[in-house]
Amino acid sequence: MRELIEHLTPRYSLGAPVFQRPGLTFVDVKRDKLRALLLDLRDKHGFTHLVLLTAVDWLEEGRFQLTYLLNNRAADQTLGLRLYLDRANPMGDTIHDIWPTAATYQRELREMFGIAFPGSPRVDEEFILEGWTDMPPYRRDFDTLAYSQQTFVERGGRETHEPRATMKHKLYPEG
Amino acid sequence: MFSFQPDRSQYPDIGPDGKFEIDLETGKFLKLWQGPNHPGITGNMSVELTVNGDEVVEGKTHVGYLHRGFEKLMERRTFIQVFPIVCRVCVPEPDFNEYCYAAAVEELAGIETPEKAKWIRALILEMGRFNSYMMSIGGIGGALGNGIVGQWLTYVRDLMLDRFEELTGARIYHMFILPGGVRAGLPEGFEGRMEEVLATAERYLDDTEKLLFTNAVFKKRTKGVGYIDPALFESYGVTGPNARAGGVAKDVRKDSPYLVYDQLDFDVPVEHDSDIWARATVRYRDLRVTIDLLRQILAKMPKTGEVMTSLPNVLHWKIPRGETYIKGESSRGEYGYYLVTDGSGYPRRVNVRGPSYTHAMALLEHLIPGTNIADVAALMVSLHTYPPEIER
Amino acid sequence: MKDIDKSFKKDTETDFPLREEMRPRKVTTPDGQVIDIDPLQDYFCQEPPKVHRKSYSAIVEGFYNWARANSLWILGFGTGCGAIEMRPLMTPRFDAYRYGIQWRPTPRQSNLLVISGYLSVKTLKRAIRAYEQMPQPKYVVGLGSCTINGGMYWDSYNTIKKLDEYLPVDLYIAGCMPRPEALLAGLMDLKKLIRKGEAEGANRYAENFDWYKANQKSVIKDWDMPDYSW
Amino acid sequence: MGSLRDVLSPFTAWKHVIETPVTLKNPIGREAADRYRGFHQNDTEKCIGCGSCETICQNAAIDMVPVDDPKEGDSGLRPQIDYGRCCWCALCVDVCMTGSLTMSNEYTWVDTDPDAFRFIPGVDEKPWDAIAKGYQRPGERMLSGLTRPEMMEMEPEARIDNFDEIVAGYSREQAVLEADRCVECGLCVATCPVHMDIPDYIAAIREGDYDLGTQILYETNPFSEVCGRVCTHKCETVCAAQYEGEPIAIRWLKRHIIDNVSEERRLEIVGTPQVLPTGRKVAIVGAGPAGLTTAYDLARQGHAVTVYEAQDHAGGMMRYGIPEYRLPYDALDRDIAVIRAQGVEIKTGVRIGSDITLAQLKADNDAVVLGIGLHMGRSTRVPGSDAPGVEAAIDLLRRITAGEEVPVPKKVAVIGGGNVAMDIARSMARLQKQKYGAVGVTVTALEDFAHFLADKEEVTESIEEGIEILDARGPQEMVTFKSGKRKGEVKGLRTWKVISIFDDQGRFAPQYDEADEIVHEAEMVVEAIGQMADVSLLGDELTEALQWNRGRIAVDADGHTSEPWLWAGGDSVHGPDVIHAVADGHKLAASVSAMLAAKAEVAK
Repeated sequence: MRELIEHLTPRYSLGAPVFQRPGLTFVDVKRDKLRALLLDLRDKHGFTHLVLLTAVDWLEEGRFQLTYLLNNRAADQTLGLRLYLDRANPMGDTIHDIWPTAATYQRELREMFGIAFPGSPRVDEEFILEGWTDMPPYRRDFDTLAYSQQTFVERGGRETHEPRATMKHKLYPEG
Repeated sequence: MFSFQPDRSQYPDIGPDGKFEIDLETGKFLKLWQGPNHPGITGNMSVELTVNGDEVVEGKTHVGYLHRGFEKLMERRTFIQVFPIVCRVCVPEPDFNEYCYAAAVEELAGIETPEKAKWIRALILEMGRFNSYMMSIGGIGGALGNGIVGQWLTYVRDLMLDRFEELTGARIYHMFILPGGVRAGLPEGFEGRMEEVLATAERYLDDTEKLLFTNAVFKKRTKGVGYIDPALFESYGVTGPNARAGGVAKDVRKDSPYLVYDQLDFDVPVEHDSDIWARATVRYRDLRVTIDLLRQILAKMPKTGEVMTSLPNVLHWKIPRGETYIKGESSRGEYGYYLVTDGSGYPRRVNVRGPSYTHAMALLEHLIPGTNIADVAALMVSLHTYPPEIER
Repeated sequence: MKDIDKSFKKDTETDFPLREEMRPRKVTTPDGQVIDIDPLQDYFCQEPPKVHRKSYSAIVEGFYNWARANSLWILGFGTGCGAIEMRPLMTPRFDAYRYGIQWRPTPRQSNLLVISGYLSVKTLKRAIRAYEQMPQPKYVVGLGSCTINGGMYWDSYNTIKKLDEYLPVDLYIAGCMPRPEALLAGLMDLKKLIRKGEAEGANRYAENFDWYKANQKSVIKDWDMPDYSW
Repeated sequence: MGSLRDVLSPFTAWKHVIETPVTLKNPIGREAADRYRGFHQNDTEKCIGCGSCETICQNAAIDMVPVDDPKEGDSGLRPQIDYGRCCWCALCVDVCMTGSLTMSNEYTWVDTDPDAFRFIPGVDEKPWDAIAKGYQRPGERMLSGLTRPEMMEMEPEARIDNFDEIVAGYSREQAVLEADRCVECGLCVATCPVHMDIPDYIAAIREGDYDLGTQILYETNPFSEVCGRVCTHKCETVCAAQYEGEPIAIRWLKRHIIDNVSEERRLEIVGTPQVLPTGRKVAIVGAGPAGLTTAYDLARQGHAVTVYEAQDHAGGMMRYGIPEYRLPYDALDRDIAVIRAQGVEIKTGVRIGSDITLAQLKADNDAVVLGIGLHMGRSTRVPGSDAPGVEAAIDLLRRITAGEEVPVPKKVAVIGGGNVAMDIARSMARLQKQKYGAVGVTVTALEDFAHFLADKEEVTESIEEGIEILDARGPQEMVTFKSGKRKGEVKGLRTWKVISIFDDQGRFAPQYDEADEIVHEAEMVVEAIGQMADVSLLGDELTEALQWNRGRIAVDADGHTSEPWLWAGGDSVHGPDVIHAVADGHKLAASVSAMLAAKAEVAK
């Protein structure tokens, strides 16, 4: 794996690799090099299996991380490509023509993170949610508990007591 | 023999690309929803079919009926609090969630799993595979008019659920594979009772073979139907038995051995026709392998040893920043967890890669056009998809 | 458990537009006629449900209830996880059929809707339609924690927490998920209720129809169906 | 395809017609497996209401509800479980600190009322309460640590000939490991006399935020460095972790925080009073923990505080009673420096009663607070107890600290089984080692080892250092030289075996086995059986005027004596204990402050 990364790094200006364990490596890529790199990996280096495509929201850093996880079955190697997108206007490049199944992932990312993938088939159709008008729910600034409390009714009549405060209150009422 | 050719004289014209131009308002097409409330659907999902006569010209998979937002819920839970909810991601075979999550946490937190726990984990995973295949083969039988197979195999599955219950303390959601090991060792006399179940299973499988796999009707309806071109496997992310039915011996247990699979002796069954028949057969054969594996695991498992390592205080357990991907071979293909941590007490992101995600979406939509409406159910069942792992 | 973000405010402004195919429009039929259609008016009956009156004679009503109790036909709609424990019930080991319980593929033939656990908003919509399509008298059983108070999805943005807010529930069975034995016990209890004439959920639904509808519409934004679809 | 076999073979299924049905005859109520995770049970006697189950529950299914009044180490709360939330994962059982929470293998609960599915296991009666089968945690808890990290200590050989501090304190790694074990239940907070926010400062250690930790410590205790070393740690006796495994080393963690903040930084964090001077004056007699805590609090509120101390250095019993190997003087000095930085004036070497009269103090100040401590040793009053060579432990300790010459004979006998007895025994052992290279100390305690008053580690360490400890021995006589040059001086201690200490009514009435007599050879016998206050400073008139309670000055709940201008607290009123003295100090300061505020109100 190290040789492959060394070989690819200058060509696709990859970032510093993380060798998570034998058989699993993560490396940063640039958006303009992604497509060529994916094709190269698929066609020349045996990374024919797109394991998954997903995103991580680094809210504090103001960016989304797209993770393209590719697998080379013969060599038992998995390579994670990390691509960072600006969180304010997230726009990815569709790869459904390289792996048709990527269209599903991109549809999900569009719906759950609000990342646009222009050109991906049916990318704007509802996928999992129905009648959703709020912000994409997988974004970190979407608070699921707050949304739930503001939307659904809970069964009332429950009250809890914190041991520390209760004891303080009962044993030392004067404080 | 008799031959029946439907009258297609009033069919709409075929467009220049060889496909129908679908316009519902011409009255030539009918939109038909298969699911979510439908006996011929694999769980709570639906396929929006556009039919022309009895031929399906377009199919769109609709999921999300079971969406609970697991990946979001996990981000608000501490690492131990995620443990009870992961298994709910896949109802019929929950244990892969537990294993993948536990292994991912262990890797990022630097925790060693005791040797015996690895064997018990493998045992649990194979028991889960056993159950899943039982449901799958029963389902294929049911979808093609052989409900009795479903009746038999559900009974056998229930016997295995009894073993699950005495080992893990629960029937469906076992919540047994904690990060750091497993909750307990085997109960007294477990091996003997397991052997009884396996023997019963083998008896019923012999009957199933006679009823289903040497059955003219079943053969007629499955051979050559629902063919997936093996050349498309990589494009559509086909893994597991669906790939093995097309001559590709993909199996994470062999390709990238985890737990104790490198110490077990087994072959991966492969079929070549890549149709419903091949997919059913490869599962049937794999189920036999699973039964053998269960026996091997129980025989080779160390009799003594710890099953759980002491964890740091889980109430404020923090894991350093990192990311990893853990996979295993479930009964439907590659099951994986992508876990990202950020140094806090909560996972930054968990992504579940369920094999049904690719099989039920892009692949199914690709396969449906051109099939007979009566075969859609069989096609879906043969892909062996579980909707909750698609939408999570 | 992470703390709640108190500053988060749900978007209550945006309405979800009615789907294209549900809007009133002009359509050219295959034979060339141009007609106006309004799917929500044309395709469904708008009549709200009525309270199912009891028979004038207590003996006759008792006989009806005996008959109803002994033919519980469950709609085979697996709305959530709990559906997986229905399979053992349908099959020889637990064999619910001997108690007069069986599963039907369509709401038109069923009188018992089992909500097998959590309901996502998307499934709630289907469950309501399935329930309304069932002929009276009809019953609802809530399976497991999720139907009682949200269960483990208590903080999920996509599942309802209190089933009785949206559908009239006659009986709850605790568990996550309840075992087939518990399910059977629950169904036996339901039978007793029906024989006593106390399983009146469907009438509650008819009496408080507006309240149920308002609750349903408050969570289902994409309301593309008629108010009542029997 | 389509062979005859394929047509006929399916018919073999007919053979099942004659097989025995697999149907369960009566499935309802079928017993679940032995390990089945069914409905909850709680042994409410064992449960301490720590709320760990509530914390770990990811379904928010558990509420802690009051079922009883709080007691020491028991919040009186018990978990109520909502079966509209529960998922039966049993993490609550796994995390339970006492092992009280378990699960039965019962699983059937059907109800028409959705509000019914809530109950308090063990309190609300349920049919499954008595079921023994079900899920119990196998072995001890695995979800939080059981044992303390090993504390680095000086080896007995290395420590016995000097007064260097024995305990090294935790390293960062050890402290984090230990802090990690805390479940933050807060049961300790109530037990601590000053209610330190123990879980919070332990959390600060985990986070590595020692500044925050120091701030939390100073909110309740200006003697954190002292208490981090010598506190009697009542908190550890109620710690939820003690039921399986060892209690959290709260005292050592407190010390760890202070050890990691420099003196200058500590002064910065604590700062100086942020209020305008009130112009009110308070005099405090005795610069011990009670007096100085009062001074600290009052000074922080802007009052002018002067502390009068008879000894040459401030600190009181913390300096003159506790040996240096347990509490180094510079540690104490750092705590006192912070108090001085608040503007507190400490006048040492001034003995009230002789140098300045109490009446004078009363005249010059708005209030006077007594924190005079227990500086007089009690005597056994056995024959010979006034002979030369018989010493009071408390006096001897003071002289060692003050650097005065103390006689160091080769053989010393100590009477007493408390911490003071251990302190003097170990101090003498060090001096002996320095002088002769050998230890010759025998401690004779009235109690047997099972009921020893001294801390366990004190006893262990004493024995490690070569001190002989004899339990259940009652002193009968100081044996003296009957003739010769040293006539009248002590040459030994005669003791009898103790059979019982208290009578049936619980009164002190020791019974001895006279046949079991030992004469311990000793040129010095030290009495360490208790201390009393030296109240001579009050003068006859005031002594007469004040109310008394069994030899101690009577005070109300706020430490106010029967004289409106006089408060008293600390050891002299409530018995010897640093942390109690600090608590007393806070109480005194609050009461004095309230009085001063009322005065100011009247003045307006």
